[in-house]
Amino acid sequence: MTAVTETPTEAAAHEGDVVLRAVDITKTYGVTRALKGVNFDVRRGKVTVLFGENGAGKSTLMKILSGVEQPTGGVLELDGEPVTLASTTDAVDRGIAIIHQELNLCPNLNVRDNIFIGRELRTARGIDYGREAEITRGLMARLEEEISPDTLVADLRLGQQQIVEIARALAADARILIMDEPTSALSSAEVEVLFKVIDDLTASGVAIVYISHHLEEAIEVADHAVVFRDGDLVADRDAEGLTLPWVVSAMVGREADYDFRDASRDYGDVALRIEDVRVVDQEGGGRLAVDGVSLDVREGEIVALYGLMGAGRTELMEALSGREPFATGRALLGDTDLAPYSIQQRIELGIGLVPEDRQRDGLVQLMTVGQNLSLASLLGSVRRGLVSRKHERGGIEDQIRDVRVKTAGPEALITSLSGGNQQKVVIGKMLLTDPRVLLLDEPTRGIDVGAKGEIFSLLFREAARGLAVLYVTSEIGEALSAAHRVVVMSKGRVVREFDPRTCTREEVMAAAGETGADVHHTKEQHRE
Amino acid sequence: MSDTLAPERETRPAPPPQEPRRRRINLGNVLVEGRALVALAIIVVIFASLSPNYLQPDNLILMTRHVAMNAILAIGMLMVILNGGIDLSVGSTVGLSGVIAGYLLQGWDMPITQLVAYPPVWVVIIGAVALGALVGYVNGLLVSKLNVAPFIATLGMLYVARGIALLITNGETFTALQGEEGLGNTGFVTFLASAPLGIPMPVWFMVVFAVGFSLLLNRTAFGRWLYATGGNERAAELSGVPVKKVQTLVYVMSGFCAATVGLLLTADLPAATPRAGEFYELNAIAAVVIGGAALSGGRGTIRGTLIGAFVIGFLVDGLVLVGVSVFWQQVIKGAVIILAVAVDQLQQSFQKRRALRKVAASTNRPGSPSPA
Amino acid sequence: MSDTLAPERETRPAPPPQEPRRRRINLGNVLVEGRALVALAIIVVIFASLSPNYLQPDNLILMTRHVAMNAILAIGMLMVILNGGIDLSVGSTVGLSGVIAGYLLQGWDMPITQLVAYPPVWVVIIGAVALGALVGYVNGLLVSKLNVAPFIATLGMLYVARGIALLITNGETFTALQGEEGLGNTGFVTFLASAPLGIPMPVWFMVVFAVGFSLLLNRTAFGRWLYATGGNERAAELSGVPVKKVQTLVYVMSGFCAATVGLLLTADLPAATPRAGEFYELNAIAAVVIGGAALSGGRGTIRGTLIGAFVIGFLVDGLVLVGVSVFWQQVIKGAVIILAVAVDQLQQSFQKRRALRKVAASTNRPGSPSPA
Amino acid sequence: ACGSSDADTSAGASGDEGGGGGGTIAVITVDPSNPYWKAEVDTAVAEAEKLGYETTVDAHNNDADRQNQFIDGAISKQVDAIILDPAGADESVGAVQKATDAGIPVFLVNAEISEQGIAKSQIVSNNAQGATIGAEAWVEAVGGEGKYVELFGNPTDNNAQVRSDGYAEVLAQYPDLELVQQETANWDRAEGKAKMEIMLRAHPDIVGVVSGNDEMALGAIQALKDAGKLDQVTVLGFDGNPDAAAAVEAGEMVATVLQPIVDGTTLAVQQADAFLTDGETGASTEKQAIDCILITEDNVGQLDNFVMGG
Ligand SMILES: Nc1ncnc2c1ncn2[C@@H]1O[C@H](COP(=O)(O)OP(=O)(O)OP(=O)(O)O)[C@@H](O)[C@H]1O
Ligand SMILES: Nc1ncnc2c1ncn2[C@@H]1O[C@H](COP(=O)(O)OP(=O)(O)OP(=O)(O)O)[C@@H](O)[C@H]1O
Ligand SMILES: O[C@@H]1[C@H](O)[C@H](O)CO[C@H]1O
Ligand SMILES: [Mg+2]
Ligand SMILES: [Mg+2]
Repeated sequence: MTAVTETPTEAAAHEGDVVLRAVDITKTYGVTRALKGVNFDVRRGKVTVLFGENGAGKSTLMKILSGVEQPTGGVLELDGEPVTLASTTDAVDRGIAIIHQELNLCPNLNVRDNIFIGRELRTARGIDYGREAEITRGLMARLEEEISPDTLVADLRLGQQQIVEIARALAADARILIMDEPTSALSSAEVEVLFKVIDDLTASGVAIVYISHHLEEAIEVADHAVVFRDGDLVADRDAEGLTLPWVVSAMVGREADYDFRDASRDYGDVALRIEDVRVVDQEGGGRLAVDGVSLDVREGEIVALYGLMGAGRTELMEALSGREPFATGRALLGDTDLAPYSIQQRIELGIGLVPEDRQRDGLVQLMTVGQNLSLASLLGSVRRGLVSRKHERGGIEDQIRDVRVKTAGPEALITSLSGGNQQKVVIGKMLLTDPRVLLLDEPTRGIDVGAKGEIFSLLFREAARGLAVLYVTSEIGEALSAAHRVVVMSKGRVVREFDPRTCTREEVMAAAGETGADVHHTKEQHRE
Repeated sequence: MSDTLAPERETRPAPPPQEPRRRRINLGNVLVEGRALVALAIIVVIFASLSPNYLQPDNLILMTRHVAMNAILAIGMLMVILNGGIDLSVGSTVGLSGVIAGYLLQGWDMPITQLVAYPPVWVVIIGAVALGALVGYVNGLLVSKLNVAPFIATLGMLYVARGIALLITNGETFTALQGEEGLGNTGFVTFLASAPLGIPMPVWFMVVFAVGFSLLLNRTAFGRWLYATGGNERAAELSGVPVKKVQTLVYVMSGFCAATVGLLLTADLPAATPRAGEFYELNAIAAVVIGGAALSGGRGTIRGTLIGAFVIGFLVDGLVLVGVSVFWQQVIKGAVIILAVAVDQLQQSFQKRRALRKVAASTNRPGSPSPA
Repeated sequence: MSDTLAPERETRPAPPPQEPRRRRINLGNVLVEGRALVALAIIVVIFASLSPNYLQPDNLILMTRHVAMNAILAIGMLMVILNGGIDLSVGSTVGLSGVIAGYLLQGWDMPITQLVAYPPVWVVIIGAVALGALVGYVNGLLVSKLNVAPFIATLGMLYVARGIALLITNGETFTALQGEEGLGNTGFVTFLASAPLGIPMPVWFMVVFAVGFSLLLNRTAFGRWLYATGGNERAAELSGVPVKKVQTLVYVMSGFCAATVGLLLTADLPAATPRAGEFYELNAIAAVVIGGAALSGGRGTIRGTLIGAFVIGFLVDGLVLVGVSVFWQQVIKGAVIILAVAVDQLQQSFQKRRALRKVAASTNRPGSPSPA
Repeated sequence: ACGSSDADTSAGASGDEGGGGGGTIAVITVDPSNPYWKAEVDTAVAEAEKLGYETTVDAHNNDADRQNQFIDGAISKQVDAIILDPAGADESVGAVQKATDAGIPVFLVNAEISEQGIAKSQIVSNNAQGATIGAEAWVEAVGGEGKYVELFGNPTDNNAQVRSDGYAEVLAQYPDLELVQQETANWDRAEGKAKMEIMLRAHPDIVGVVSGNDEMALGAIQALKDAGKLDQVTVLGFDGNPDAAAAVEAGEMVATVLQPIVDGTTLAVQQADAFLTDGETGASTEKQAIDCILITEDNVGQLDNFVMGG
């Protein structure tokens, strides 16, 4: 409908490459119109990248293309023939595989089983576990991960689970591969590997659809770019000359500022003091996930904790939140030693965590947006033993406004929100507790550029009022653009600190243990 | 409740300006409760047409009294189920608390002293209810501290509590519950089996419990915490919900409700028998689930649970009133339990299909632009 | 089984060179099974020291025969629990299948014809087992197609199946199970209650079922699908697993197992009584959970389930053998069920604490740098 | 029951220490939380101990499979004799056979099994005769006219049917008596009360209740009291348990039928002892029916815990 194609001739030129075409697709959920008549092409041997704010309808379209959801209206054409994809099996049979934005793994099964569920390799004597394991090892080698096929998925960290999800899609040998935020939990080194794999796939003719809120990364991998806004496809162009400002303005309809370093640096007293903290690895074996970390965060200061997957940042954050005990060391909130306090009491004292995995640790899926927002601060609304609805609602509405949650209202079920908006709710929930120190673990996972901007300006605003922020990020750009100080962790230890005004990407990444500091070269260089 | 749990907290800045109060309506809940209500209506209509007595006030009061016992148990069970647990021990707790009350009323042989004490009725009642709460507390500790699966912890307790009830009475039934004026322990039966304003005491208790637990669920922080722990325990924990305390407390509440039923049942007979309450847990769970609660936790309401209890009670009594043969009673009871839940699914999937068709028709009609 | 369900798949390129087959070892499972094994060992040691008869071969065979009935039920229950469901109707199915067998053996009054048919024993056995599978199939459809909560669907079926069993016999017991040479329907009792090689038939059945279902779980696609649906149904569905079929089938299997137990029990008595199997479901569930399965689905093994069944059986029989009084038996049984599960948790948290202390000790010694 | 068996958990030692005792007798009953069976088990234990035996007590709750396990256990323990209240006439044949085959004599009390020649003796109360005398007394009080209801025991228990048939046989002779409803209350007091309450709604004009046992009758009496109809309705019980005796004394129950369970059980233990010492029970027949005794206002004073005094 409103699709803006660069030029008609250019579109025609691509015509022969189109393997899968979505024609005038609409999708409604109750009153929400997630897709409003979208025309979309998938091209052989090319990477088509979808940009769009949270809730723009990207995942919805991908679910339709992969047989997960049925469109409310419109048709799909595969190789020019109309098709109905009634199920994921239907789609896989036709060579379409998807990596889901929200992971879809069975935590109780091992890596091999997860990769081969529903497409078992068999012999007369049952499943051919040996061969499945072999193929799994091959996939892991291709993705340059050391994950044994026998490992239980529940024992993998989020990033590793994402790798498994990718491996599973690769194992399908699809000719159309949809990747919905495949890298949200990956570090740049792993992204690099994935891009190599993508190159191989496209070279052999596989069509790829790629979605990511890591815009630079997405621009790097794109052959073709498409922008969604509010359920419409609003722009469609070649990657030739694609730039970040163009993408951002096409997505949000205006120029966005995404460098938030502000000048003010008059920090207050030390708000959080971490002294020689060690945390035992939950998986046993007596290994230390955090191995003697000491760190101060001052009032008004925003500190980024940068590192590779498995550096121990999540474990440190969880220990600070009160979920895990310190094996040694202590943490002081102001003058108060946190050790004896429960999670609830720590929140009362003014320190709370926005967890890494929002589905598992952040949200109560059966509750509404409002109930999720007020959950951590409910006691503040208690008057004479009862929750004051008026007070509660006031806080909820402030947060919906402040963190700009796109929702039908506080009564909407949390699951009706797009991934990014769900993330905002988790952050808003902790902000409502009026914290002195806010711990955020990968707070921008799956969040669009506009929302990232909103969240960081919010953090800077709160910091200006004295909030101390410690946040974990695996995105170098984010570490450098949205913190007063960057602390690098590796193998459970703090290895260096940087001032983001004076350091380079390469220095920081090298400190974290990332080898090739040339990660963000352009696609052209990459293909040489 | 929440008061005792909540650490003190300084008051926050004044709330934002008043705005009209909105009701929190949860469509999902309305639907499942609606379904149970439909089932109840069908039951009432059928039996009313089969027996003129069914809808007479006396009979309604009588059936409601029968319902009340199960409803009180079911309210406690709802708390546990909202938490994602289950309590199989309520039937045994009914028996145990009744037996304790009976034992105390007929005179407590105090150890060592060789004296017999006759505690006043209020002590007996509080003692029995406290014992029920204690049984629940043990369940709660097993589940929350020792991570024993609720099914197993309360299954074990089902045997233990029943065994203790039998040991206390040595298998006998206590019938001397009237007390004696001289001993100052009269009134147990006359109070608990009375009917103020023509409404039997169990019904009053049901109403009080329903109102009280409704308030707890809907208006207190504890209620919200309970829904949250049942919905996603990890998320609740990180949000500062004292999940272990909540988990322990729901079993205490369930034990408390069960003990109350034990007392009411004992006064009703009037006799305290150690086998009282056997298999009551099944009806209580059925009431909760018919009322729309999810056994996985986080979803369910008091209102739905009450309706569920009425469905079961009005059905069972109706079958007796109409004179259905005993074996058929079982078949019909089972079928109705299933249907009361399934009807809704059938209807939903029907509606869904119709809605889909409607949308399909409307999107196709206005000549949607065909692909270029 | 799995063959009929599996989507067809083109053959892959030649397999890579053979590599040593690795056992799928799941540490979590080994631990919980280990715990159940510990509980079993403790039980055996205690009773062996209390009664010299306990460990005698005859008594072991006897107890194992008792265990076998529950174990077979528990194997079926495990299938359902792995799926995240529960089957409360197995006890009633035991009764129903026994009654059907008894009814057919004593002569089937064929409708209309006014003839009495005497089906041969193999027809009787297949008929009864098929009926059990049918009961399970109905459960499965209710759960998978009508989305009725497993607890409710099978609770309803508990009443329905029991009611039908009572209706068939009109509450009576069939004892004419021997058949007659002339009618060609002898052998039911002699076969099912025999003891080839000195091992009673129920034990043989237990072994066959255990091996068969182990293979199913560990070697077939169906097994993997079952674990997958129990672990994350949505993920399984998106991976192309026919989740509804899997869900239906587990109840069929459970019904099948229950019917088998019904036959064995009937031959064992030998009499077909409509009340047979009442409350057996609780012991079956307990065996599965003691054996390390999670009621939320996706975790559990045949081996663990067998150990769980042995824990319960060897405990109950031991209490009888030692002559513990009836009421104490209940208390002890309940306590042991809880302990068998709790012990492990205690041990785990102990280990965790020790690990913490070790770290603290080792890092403090070499003068760890104090904060600046 | 349990108190006494508790003391001698030290089973296993079953060596004969001279004639007339010194062995172990296994007592297998139904449900010691019912006063009737409690009297049974208490009597058996007391009598056996008096004769110098050790005892073990188990309760099968009318589950034939449980009963089977207890029989197996008794065989394992190599007890000298079994006193059994069987779980069903048909279902129990196999269990008794098994014990007999293992060389352990079985003595049945309270209920019979459907085959003879396996157990050493079957001492049962004459349920048919008891029902007859109960019904006769009840009909006399009622006056042979009006509507009545019946509370039926556990349908899988033979005694329930036998008693119901006994009532019917007598009452069928009174054409003006009408049985308007029969409900099962599973021998249970609470269930008896709940069922009675509802039946009273359907049939407010009944004049009588006949019940298969005392517990159900006591529940019915409470329901009638609550409804203020006890004056109008005549209730018959069965068993002669202490609470029922009190009700008869108070004029709430017109009559109950005493099952001489204490006498019968005493006899069973004595016959077991005789059999173990002499190889003979001393009784002329295996099946020995002891007549029941009608308990009314007139003789209730002599009844003490299932025993008629002088
Ligand atoms: N199951 C659902 N029920 C109701 N509304 C839904 C559902 N799924 C998606 N939506 C709505 O559809 C819209 C599009 O969501 P979608 O998940 O496609 O967004 P997205 O572009 O993938 O966003 P993100 O970048 O945050 O992942 C949103 O408004 C969302 O709230
Ligand atoms: N080299 C490694 N290989 C595999 N696992 C590791 C390695 N190093 C650490 N881990 C695991 O990582 C865990 C600590 O990772 P944690 O999640 O805290 O780190 P993180 O820096 O937050 O990484 P992520 O970005 O994945 O969240 C430890 O529990 C340990 O099991
Ligand atoms: O004979 C007994 C008693 O009457 C008891 O009250 C119920 O069960 C019967 O078998
Ligand atoms: Mg998305
Ligand atoms: Mg992390």
